Amino acid sequence: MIGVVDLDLDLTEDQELFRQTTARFIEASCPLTEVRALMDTSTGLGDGYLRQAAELGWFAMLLPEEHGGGSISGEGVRDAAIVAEERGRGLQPGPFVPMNVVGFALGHQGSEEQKSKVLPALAAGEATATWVLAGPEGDWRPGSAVRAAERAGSFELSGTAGLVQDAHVADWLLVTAGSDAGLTQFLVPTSAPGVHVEPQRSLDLTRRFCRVRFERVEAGPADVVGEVGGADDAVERQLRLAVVLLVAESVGAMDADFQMTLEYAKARTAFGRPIGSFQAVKHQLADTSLALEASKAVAAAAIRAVQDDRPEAGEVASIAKAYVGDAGIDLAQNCWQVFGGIGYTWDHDQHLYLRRLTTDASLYGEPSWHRERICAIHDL
Amino acid sequence: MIGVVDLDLDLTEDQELFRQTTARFIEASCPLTEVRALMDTSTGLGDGYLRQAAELGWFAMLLPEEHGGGSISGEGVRDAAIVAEERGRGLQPGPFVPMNVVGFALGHQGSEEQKSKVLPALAAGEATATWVLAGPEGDWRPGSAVRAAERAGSFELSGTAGLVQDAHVADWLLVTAGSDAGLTQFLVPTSAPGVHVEPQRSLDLTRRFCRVRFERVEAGPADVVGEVGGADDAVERQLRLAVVLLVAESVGAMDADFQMTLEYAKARTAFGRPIGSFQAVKHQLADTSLALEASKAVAAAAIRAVQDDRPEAGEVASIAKAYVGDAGIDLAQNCWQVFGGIGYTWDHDQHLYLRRLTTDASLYGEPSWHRERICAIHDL
Amino acid sequence: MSDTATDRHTATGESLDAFRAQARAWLAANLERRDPAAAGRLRGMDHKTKEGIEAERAIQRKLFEGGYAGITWPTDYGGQGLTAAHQRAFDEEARDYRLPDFGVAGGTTFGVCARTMLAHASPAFLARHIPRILRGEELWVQFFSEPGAGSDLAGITTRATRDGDRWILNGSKIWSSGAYYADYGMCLARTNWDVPKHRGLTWFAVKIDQPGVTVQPVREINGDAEFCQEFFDDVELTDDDVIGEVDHGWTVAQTMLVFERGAGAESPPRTPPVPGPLAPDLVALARRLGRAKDPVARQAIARAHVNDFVQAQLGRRIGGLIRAGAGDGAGLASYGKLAAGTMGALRARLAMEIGRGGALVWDEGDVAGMTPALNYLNGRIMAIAGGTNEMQRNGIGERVL
Amino acid sequence: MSDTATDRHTATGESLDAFRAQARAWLAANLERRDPAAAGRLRGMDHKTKEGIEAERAIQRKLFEGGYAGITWPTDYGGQGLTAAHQRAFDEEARDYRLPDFGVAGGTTFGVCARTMLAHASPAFLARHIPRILRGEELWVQFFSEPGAGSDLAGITTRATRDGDRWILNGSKIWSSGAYYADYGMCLARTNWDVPKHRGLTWFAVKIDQPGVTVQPVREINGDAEFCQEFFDDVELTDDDVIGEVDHGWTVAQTMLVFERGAGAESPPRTPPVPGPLAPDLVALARRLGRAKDPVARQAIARAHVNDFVQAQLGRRIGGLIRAGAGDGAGLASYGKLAAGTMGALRARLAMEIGRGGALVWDEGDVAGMTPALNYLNGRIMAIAGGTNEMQRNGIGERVL
Repeated sequence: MIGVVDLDLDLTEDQELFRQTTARFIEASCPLTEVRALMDTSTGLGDGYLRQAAELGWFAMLLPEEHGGGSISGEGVRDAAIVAEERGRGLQPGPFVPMNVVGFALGHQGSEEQKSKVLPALAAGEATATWVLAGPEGDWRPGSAVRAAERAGSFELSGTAGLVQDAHVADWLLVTAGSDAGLTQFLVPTSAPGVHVEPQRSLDLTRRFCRVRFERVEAGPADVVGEVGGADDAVERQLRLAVVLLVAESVGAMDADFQMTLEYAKARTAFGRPIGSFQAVKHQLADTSLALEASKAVAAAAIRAVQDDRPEAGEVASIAKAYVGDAGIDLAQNCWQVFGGIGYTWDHDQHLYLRRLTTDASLYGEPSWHRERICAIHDL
Repeated sequence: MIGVVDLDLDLTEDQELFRQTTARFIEASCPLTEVRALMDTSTGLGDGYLRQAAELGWFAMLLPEEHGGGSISGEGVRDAAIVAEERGRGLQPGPFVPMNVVGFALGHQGSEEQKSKVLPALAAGEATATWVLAGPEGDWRPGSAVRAAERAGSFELSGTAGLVQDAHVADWLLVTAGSDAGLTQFLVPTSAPGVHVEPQRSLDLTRRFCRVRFERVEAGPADVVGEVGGADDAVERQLRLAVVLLVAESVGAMDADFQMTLEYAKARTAFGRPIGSFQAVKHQLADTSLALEASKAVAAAAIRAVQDDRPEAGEVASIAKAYVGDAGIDLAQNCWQVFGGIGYTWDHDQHLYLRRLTTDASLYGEPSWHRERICAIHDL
Repeated sequence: MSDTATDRHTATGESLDAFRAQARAWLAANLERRDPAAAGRLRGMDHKTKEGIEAERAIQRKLFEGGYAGITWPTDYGGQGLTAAHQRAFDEEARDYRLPDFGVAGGTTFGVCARTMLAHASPAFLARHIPRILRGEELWVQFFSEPGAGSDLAGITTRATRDGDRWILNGSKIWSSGAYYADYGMCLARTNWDVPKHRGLTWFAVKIDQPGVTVQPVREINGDAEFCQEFFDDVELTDDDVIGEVDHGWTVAQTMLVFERGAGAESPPRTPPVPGPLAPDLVALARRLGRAKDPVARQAIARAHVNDFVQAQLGRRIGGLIRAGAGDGAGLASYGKLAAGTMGALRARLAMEIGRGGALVWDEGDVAGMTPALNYLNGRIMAIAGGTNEMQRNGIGERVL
Repeated sequence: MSDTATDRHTATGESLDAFRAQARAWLAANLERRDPAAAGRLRGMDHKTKEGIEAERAIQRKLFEGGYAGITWPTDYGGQGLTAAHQRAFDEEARDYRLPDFGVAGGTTFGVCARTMLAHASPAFLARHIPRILRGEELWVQFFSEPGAGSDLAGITTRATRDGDRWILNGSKIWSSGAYYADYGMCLARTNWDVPKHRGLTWFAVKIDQPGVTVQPVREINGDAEFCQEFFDDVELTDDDVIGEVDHGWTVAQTMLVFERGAGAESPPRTPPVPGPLAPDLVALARRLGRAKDPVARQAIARAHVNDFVQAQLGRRIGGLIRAGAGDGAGLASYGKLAAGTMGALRARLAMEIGRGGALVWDEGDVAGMTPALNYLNGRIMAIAGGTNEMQRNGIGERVL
C-alpha cells in the first residue's frame, strides 16, 4: 500500500506536523473504544472533547484573527481538511463541519455584534453552533426547509429542518431560510422560544442528527446574518466549505477502512493461503484501492479550489462530493464483502465505517443532487 | 454449461422438432459467413430467404387460419419465440419481428379487404411489411412520430419516423399515428406518394433501419386499421408482441456469444493455463452466465404471459425488456473483455453480437423507458 | 407416528381435490387466521425467545396430529408420504392461516437439516429424530462454519475423538442462526487427521443443552443477535449421534449446500410468473419522502421490481433444471444463491438512494422510518452467509460451465 | 545534432521567461495556427498513409531545427537538455499551433519507445537513432504482443537465433498500432531457451521495410485498420540492433510498461484542477436528441463529466507518487491504466444510454451522428490494449497493496 495517505502530496512541514498532532490527539482523547462508548450516551460527545479540540485550533481555522481565529499555515480550508481527514479516519463525533461553516459564515457575513458575541466562544470550544439547511426528507435546496416571514422589519421563522448535526448540544443555530425577499440567514439561540430540537436515531452511530422545528420563532433585524434576501452567494460558499470538509472526513474514513481490510486479507487464511492471494479478492481490493486513490485525488482538487476561492470551486466541490459519495459506499461494501461474516458483527468496527460513509454520501447533498447541480452550473 | 438452452423447459416434442428444423434452416441458408456477406449488399437480405423462411411458417404463426395462418403447436407466440431465439443465435437479418407484428395487427384489427389483400402474401413471404412506430430520435411513445390530420373522412399523414426496420424492402407499412381523435393506425403501401424511405447506417450490421418521412401522405378510410382514434389497446398488444419476440432474439444472441466465449476461455492459454481457469475470468464468466440464465428465465415468463394474453402481460414484457436489454449489453461487454484484442478485430464475430445486442437494448424501448412504463402501469 | 393421519390420506388413495377440501376444513377448524396487517419479518426486529417459541411448537404439533406435517416425507418416520402436488395444495389453502413461526431455525430445521438427514442418516437415526421434528419437539440448526474456517470446509478444526465407544467433541462453531433457542445442532467435526483435509469429516447430532456445550449469541450490526457462536468442551457423543458415514461428511455437506442455497426443494415454490406489487417498501419510502414523481427515484424503484421478478423466475428455472437433472445440482443451486447475494445487496442500496438523507434518520420506535436502514445493514447477508458470492462463482465456474 | 539550438538555450543559461518569449516568437514565425474547428481525433476515422505522414515529418524537422524537439532530452543525442518546466512552457505556447500529427505511432515513438531506449540502450544506439527520431525521420512502434501471448510476456515465442555475428529473427507480432506507416519496430524476441521463461528475452530494433518483414493491417471493428500484424521470416539483425542487454529484455519491458500506462512522464501533463466543459460530446448528443432536460440523461452526462475530472486528477496524483518514489512505479502506473480501462468503457456506454435508439442510426457520412457508435466500439481499447484491466489489477494487487 502507498505509504502517503494524505489528501495531497505537498503539505508543508508545519502542516505535516499539525496532521500528526491531530492524529495523536484523536488517538489519546477519543479512540474507537471511546467512540463506541459514546454511542450509548445521551449527548454522544465526551466531556471536554470540544474544548480540548479547540485548543488545537479545530474551530478557529476559518475565523478572522481579531475574533480568535487563525490557522497553522494561513490556508484555513486546507488546515481544516487535514483535521477532517484525521477525524474521518477515527470516526470522530461532534459538529466539526457545521461549527466551522457557522464560524466561516459569521466571520464573513456576521455583524460586529454577532462576531464578538459568538466567534471567540466558538474558537475556544466554549460555545457550540450548527447549521440548519436541509428539510427533514433530505432536501438540500437552500431555503426549502425554513421560511422567514417579514413583519415590520422583524421576522418569523417557521418550518421543519432535518439532518441538523448535533443541534441537541448547540448553543447557536445558523438558519438558512427562504423568504419573499430571497434567501436570508439568521443566527438564533437554540433556547429561543419556538425552537424545538428533536434528537433522532440514525444509521450513523458516531454522529447525532436532530430534527429542528421552528414554530413562529421571532427574529429581529440584529439576528439577520448578511443581507436580507441576499444570502445566495454566502450560502453557496458555506455549502462548498461543508462539502469539502465532509469529503475530507469521508476520505479519511475510507482510508482507515481499507487499511483495516487489507491487513485482514493478508492475515486471514482459507484453503491454506491468505485470502488476499486469491485473484477474486486481490482484484476486488485493487478496484477498491483505485476508488480510494481517485477519491484522494479529487478531494485534494476540491479542497484546493475552495481554499483558493477559484471560480470553479463550486463545481469542483460538487464533483468531489458526487464521486466520493458513491465511492465511499462502494468501498465500505467491498470491504464488508472481504471481511465476510465477521464484518456483520457488532463488535467489529467495519459496520461503523459502513454507517458513517453511507451517511456521508447524503449529507450536504447526495451524489445525484450534486450531479444535477453540475449540469445546472454548466447551464444545461 | 447447461445443456438445455431453450427459453423454457417445457417445449412439446413438436416444438423441439420445430426448433431443430429452424436451426438447420438457418445454418443451411444463412450461416454467419452469409450474414457477413450480406452486410455489404444493398438490401442486406439474401434472394429468396424470406420466401424459404415463409415455407417454415415464420410469418404465418400469428395469422388467422383462413388467411394462410397457423402454427406448429397452436401457441403462435411461443412458436414465434422459438424461431426468434434461433434467429438471434445466428444473427439473422430481415424483418421477422415487424412482419409478425404487422400480420398480428391486421389479423386482429384489419378489415376483410386488408386481410385478404395482404396476409396470404405475408404468410408466403411474397410481400413484406414493417411497422412504423418510433421517432427518429428513438422516442417510442406511440403516436409521437407521425401525425394524422383528418379532412372530410380522409387523412393526411405527416411526420418523420425512425428505426423502421427493413422499410427499404417493405411493400406495406403499418403506421401508428397520433391524431386529434386519438391513436390511429393505417396500412399504406411504401409506394404511396409522399412516403420517403431513407436507409441509414447503423451500429448493427446485421439488420437495416430506415428513416421514413411522410409528406402529406393521403390515406382513405379503407386504409385505417381498426377504429379511428381507438388504437391504444391494439398498439399496446403489438408492442408487447414486438418486445417478447425481440427479447427472444436477444436471448438467442446472448447464448451464442457466451458459448463462443466459454469455448475460447477453455482453449486459450496464458501463463501456461487456460485463461478460464484464472479466478478473475472464471468469476466474470460465472456472473455473465447468471445474467444469461436470468434472461432466459424472464424471457420465458414474458413469452408465456403474452401467449396467454394475461392481464399482466404488458408489465411482464416490459420487465423482460428492461432486464434483458441491460443484461445483453453486459454480456457482450464481458465476453469482449474475455476475448481481449481478438474481439476488437473485424473478422471475429464477437463485435457482431455486441452490435446486435446493443441495438436490441434500445429497439422497442430502451430499458429506462420500460422502467418508467412499469411505474406508470402501477400508477406510481 | 401418526398412522391414523397417514391412512386417512394415502392408504385410501385419495385424490388431490379431496385432500385439498379436507385440508381446507381442517385448517378452518384448527388454526387461527393470519393477521393480514402483520408486517413481514424484518431481521433485527424479530428476536425469538425459548419461551416464545413454545406457542409455535404447539401449532406444529397440531399440524402433525392433523396429518399435515411432513406431507411429502416418508410415512416410516411420521411423514404423510404424499406428492409435491399435495404439499402445494396444502400451502395454497394454508396461506391465510397462522402457521408455526420458528424464525430462522424453522427454515434450517425443515428445509436444510431434516432433508439432509433423510438423504444420509441411518433408519434408526431417522426414526428417532424425524417424528420429533415433525411434532415440533426438535428445532435444529447447523454447526458448520468455524471462526477460522468460513468458506473453506477443509479448514474445519472442531474435532471428535474416539474414546472407547464414545466420541469426545471439542472446538468451536459460529454463524449458527437461532442456536440460542434451538434444541439440536447438526455439527461437522474432524474425525480423522490422517487423510486429505476434505476427507476425515463426520456429522454429529449435538444436543444443545447437554454438558460441555456453551452457546453465546453474536451481536449483529443490526443490533439483534440471531447468529451464535458455540464452544464445545469435552462434549460426549455416541455412535447413535452420527449422521451419514464416519469420515464421509464431505458428501453429506454437498447435499446440505444444495438445500442451503434454497434450491432443489421437494415442494418447489410454485412462484407464479405474475409480478407482485411494485417494490412496496421502496414505493412507500418514495411516497413518504415526496419522491414518487422523481424520474431518478422511479428508475431505482423499477430496477428493484424488475430484479425481484427476475430473481423469482430464475429460481423457477434453476429448480426445473435441477429436477430435470440438467447439470450438477450444487453448481446450479449456486445461481440462485448468487442472484440473491448480488441483487439483495443492490436492492438495499437502491433504497438508500431513493431515501437519500431522509432514510438516514428516524424517530425512536418508528418502524417504517428505520426499515430502509435495517434492510441496508442486512443487505449483504445473502452475499456472505451460507457461502459467499465468491464461493458461488467458484461453484458455477467449476461445476456448471 | 543541433548544437546551435542547444547553445542558444542552455549554454547561455537562459531563463524560463526568455525561453518562453523566444518560443512564442519562433512559433509565430515558423508554424501554422491550428484550426480551432478541427475535430479531435476519432479512432476509426483517422486513417494515416505513408504519403500523408511526410507533411508531418516536415513539421517535426522544423521543430528540431528550431531547437524545440526533445526539449528535456540529453544534448548528446540532439535533445535540448532543458527542464520539464521548459517543456511545459513550450507546450503552453504551442497549444494553438499545428504540431506534427503522427497518429498513434507518434505517441509510441516519443512517449514510449524513445524514452525506453534512453533508459536502456547503448550510447552508440542512442546516437544513431534518437537524433533521427527528433528530426522526424524515424517513427517507431512496438512489436510486443503475439497472437499466442497477449498478457503473458513469458509466452513470447518470436525468436532471434545467433548465427555468427548476426541474429536471425522469426515469428509474428500483433497489435502494433500504426506499423503500416512507421519506420521501425521495437521488437521483443526470445534469445535464450535454456533459462526460465521470463528471462532469455531481448529487444531489437527492426527496420520495417527490410527483407523478411511483412506487415499486415488488422481490420478493426470500427472499420479502420490501425493495428497491424507482422510476420518475420529470417530477418537479419546485428548486435547494433540490440536495445539493452541480451537476455535481459524483461527489465526493459517493465520500464516500457510504465511509460505505456501513460505515467511517469518527464513532462507531466500539468492538468490544471479545472474541469473542462461539461462532457461536450454527450451534451451535444443529448441536445441533438432532445434529451438535455431529461433528468435521467442529465445524471449520465454529469457522471461522465465527474469521471473525466476524477481521472485527470488521479493522473496528477499518481504521477506525483511515482516521482516522489512512493511505491513501485509500474504498479502505481496501473492505477491510471485501470481507471482509463474502466471509466472509458463506462463512458462509451453512458453515451449509448443517453442516445438510446437515436444513437444507433445515422446518415452515411454524418460524423456527429456516427460518433457515439464509433466511440462505443472503441470503448474497450483501454481495457484491453497495453495490458488488460485484469493485468492492471494484478499489478496493483501484487506491486502496490
